[in-house]
Amino acid sequence: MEKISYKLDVFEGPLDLLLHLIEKNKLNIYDILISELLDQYMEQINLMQQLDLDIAGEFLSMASRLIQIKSAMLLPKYEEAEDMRRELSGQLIEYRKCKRVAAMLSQRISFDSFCREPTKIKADMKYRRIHEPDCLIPAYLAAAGRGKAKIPPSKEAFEGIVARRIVSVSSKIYGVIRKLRDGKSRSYREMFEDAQDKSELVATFLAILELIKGKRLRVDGDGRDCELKLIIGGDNQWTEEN
Amino acid sequence: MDRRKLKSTAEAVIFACGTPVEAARIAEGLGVTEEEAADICEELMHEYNDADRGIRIVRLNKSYQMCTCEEYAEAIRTVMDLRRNTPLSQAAAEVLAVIAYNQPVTKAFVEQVRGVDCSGVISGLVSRQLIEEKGRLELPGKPLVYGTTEHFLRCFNISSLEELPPLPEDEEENSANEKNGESPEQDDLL
Amino acid sequence: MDRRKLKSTAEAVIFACGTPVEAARIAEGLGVTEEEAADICEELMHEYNDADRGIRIVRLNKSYQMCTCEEYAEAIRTVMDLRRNTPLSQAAAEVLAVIAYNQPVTKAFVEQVRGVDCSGVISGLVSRQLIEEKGRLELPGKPLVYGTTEHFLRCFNISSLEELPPLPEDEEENSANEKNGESPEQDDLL
Repeated sequence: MEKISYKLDVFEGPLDLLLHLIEKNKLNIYDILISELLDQYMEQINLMQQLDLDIAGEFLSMASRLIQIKSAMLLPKYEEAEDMRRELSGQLIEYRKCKRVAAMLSQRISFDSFCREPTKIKADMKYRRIHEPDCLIPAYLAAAGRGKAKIPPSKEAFEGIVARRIVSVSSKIYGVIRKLRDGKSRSYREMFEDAQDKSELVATFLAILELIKGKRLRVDGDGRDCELKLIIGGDNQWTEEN
Repeated sequence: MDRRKLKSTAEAVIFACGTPVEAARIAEGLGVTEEEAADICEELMHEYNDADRGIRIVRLNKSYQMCTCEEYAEAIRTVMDLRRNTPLSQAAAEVLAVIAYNQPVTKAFVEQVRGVDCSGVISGLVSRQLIEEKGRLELPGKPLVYGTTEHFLRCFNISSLEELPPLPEDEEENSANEKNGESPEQDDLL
Repeated sequence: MDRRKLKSTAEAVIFACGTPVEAARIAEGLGVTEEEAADICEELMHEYNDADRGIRIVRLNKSYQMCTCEEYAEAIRTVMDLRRNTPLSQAAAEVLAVIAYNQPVTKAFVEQVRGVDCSGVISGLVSRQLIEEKGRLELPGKPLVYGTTEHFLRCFNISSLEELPPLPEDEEENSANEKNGESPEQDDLL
């Protein structure tokens, strides 16, 4: 048993194992008998399993590939299986070549020649080039230009973005309803009178549209001079929510 | 500067650099053209290698490097208290073979040939300075490609990749390939 | 081992070690007594030093080391350290220009103008002898101030700072600075 486990350890991967089986069984690498190879292969895999060896995923995926080829060969449309078989054969030939080259490299490569660390010589960093003084100007302007872009913007620059109030549409819906609660008509413009900024104006306008859409609000007249009136008897969803 | 002086300067430069140094850079130090520098280095190299010395000069691509002759490795290891370099593992030799003959190649290519994951072996070869990253492919995911180093050339005792021995010719294989009409794609792989 | 072989081994060992190596340790590698090793090293040393070569062997106490001859130091610097010959990078040119026109200035000022960290570039310019420290400001933290060197004048073909070409009067820029309220802070930095 010991001997076998040692042998299994030595395989570099499924291709290596297949090559070993092909050589051991004197199979023709150019015309592989898939079912025979599959049997042999599975035998080895089972052995590995019995020995509780950690079988790499690659070995299992090769097993399923062999099975796939074998079953494809049973189909009436045989060409596909033939292609798969040829592909495997090509890969094995390629890998065999790789092993031969590897053996040659191992034999020829030598780590017996030593070199040395670079000598530590104090660097002479003195600048040796001569320039026209004028070339300093574009460099200066480039530096200044870059700085302008990258210096953090002033606090004021952020205010437009960060300090803006966010006014929710729903809060304005509530506001509009409150103004019209008594059931009387009020002018459209009146709804916007206490708005402090653009954002509040927009929210108010959207709130009016929402109320019209929800059939809670009636618009009489046209243009800016129209009047708004709450439709009594509608459900109270807006007021409750807010 | 006379020839003798130039040669001594080149000798000093090659010695001091330690790592392989290009003829073009030596030329700058010598104040001569690259061709002249290469010529001087070649002469120096032959002088070194003809004498039965402990040090030799090797040419690696267009670079020159000074290193010890292999026969003194034992003495050097004893003095420097170095352990024997572990020889290449089977896996490392295979990966190196694929990379040497197909460079520049991606990890995926190497794994395709060997049928197994090669990440660990590749990083081992990189740290042994036998292979190095040679840029990225203009493909989705921009995969890294690997090639052999000048250190590899030196360990292999060749001056350039052209001197790699031809791939083992496989008679059997050729005839079979012709039959199968496979040979073009296959030969591209190795 | 014959004498020639022993000498070559000693040569390889001394070369590979790089640092000074004791005769006693060389003896271990050669498999000879310390006296014999020292004798071999002495002979090798004289062979090296008599010939007009780029490398020599020196003895330090009982150790031997291989090193280059002084006279080739310039050539070696040129080859090993090409940086000094490379032109200024854009970043270096910008920092140099800012310092030249505003000296003496602090690093903080340069960084304010360029909007990026300049530590590396400034120390590069110092080692290239284009700028130097010109004292410290009487401010919290006592920041260093930098100015250009005499070597800077030579590199830019002028004999004094007065000959620096005037910067184009840039109305736009000045007004822009005022608008952004930047100039006061900048002046404070100086």
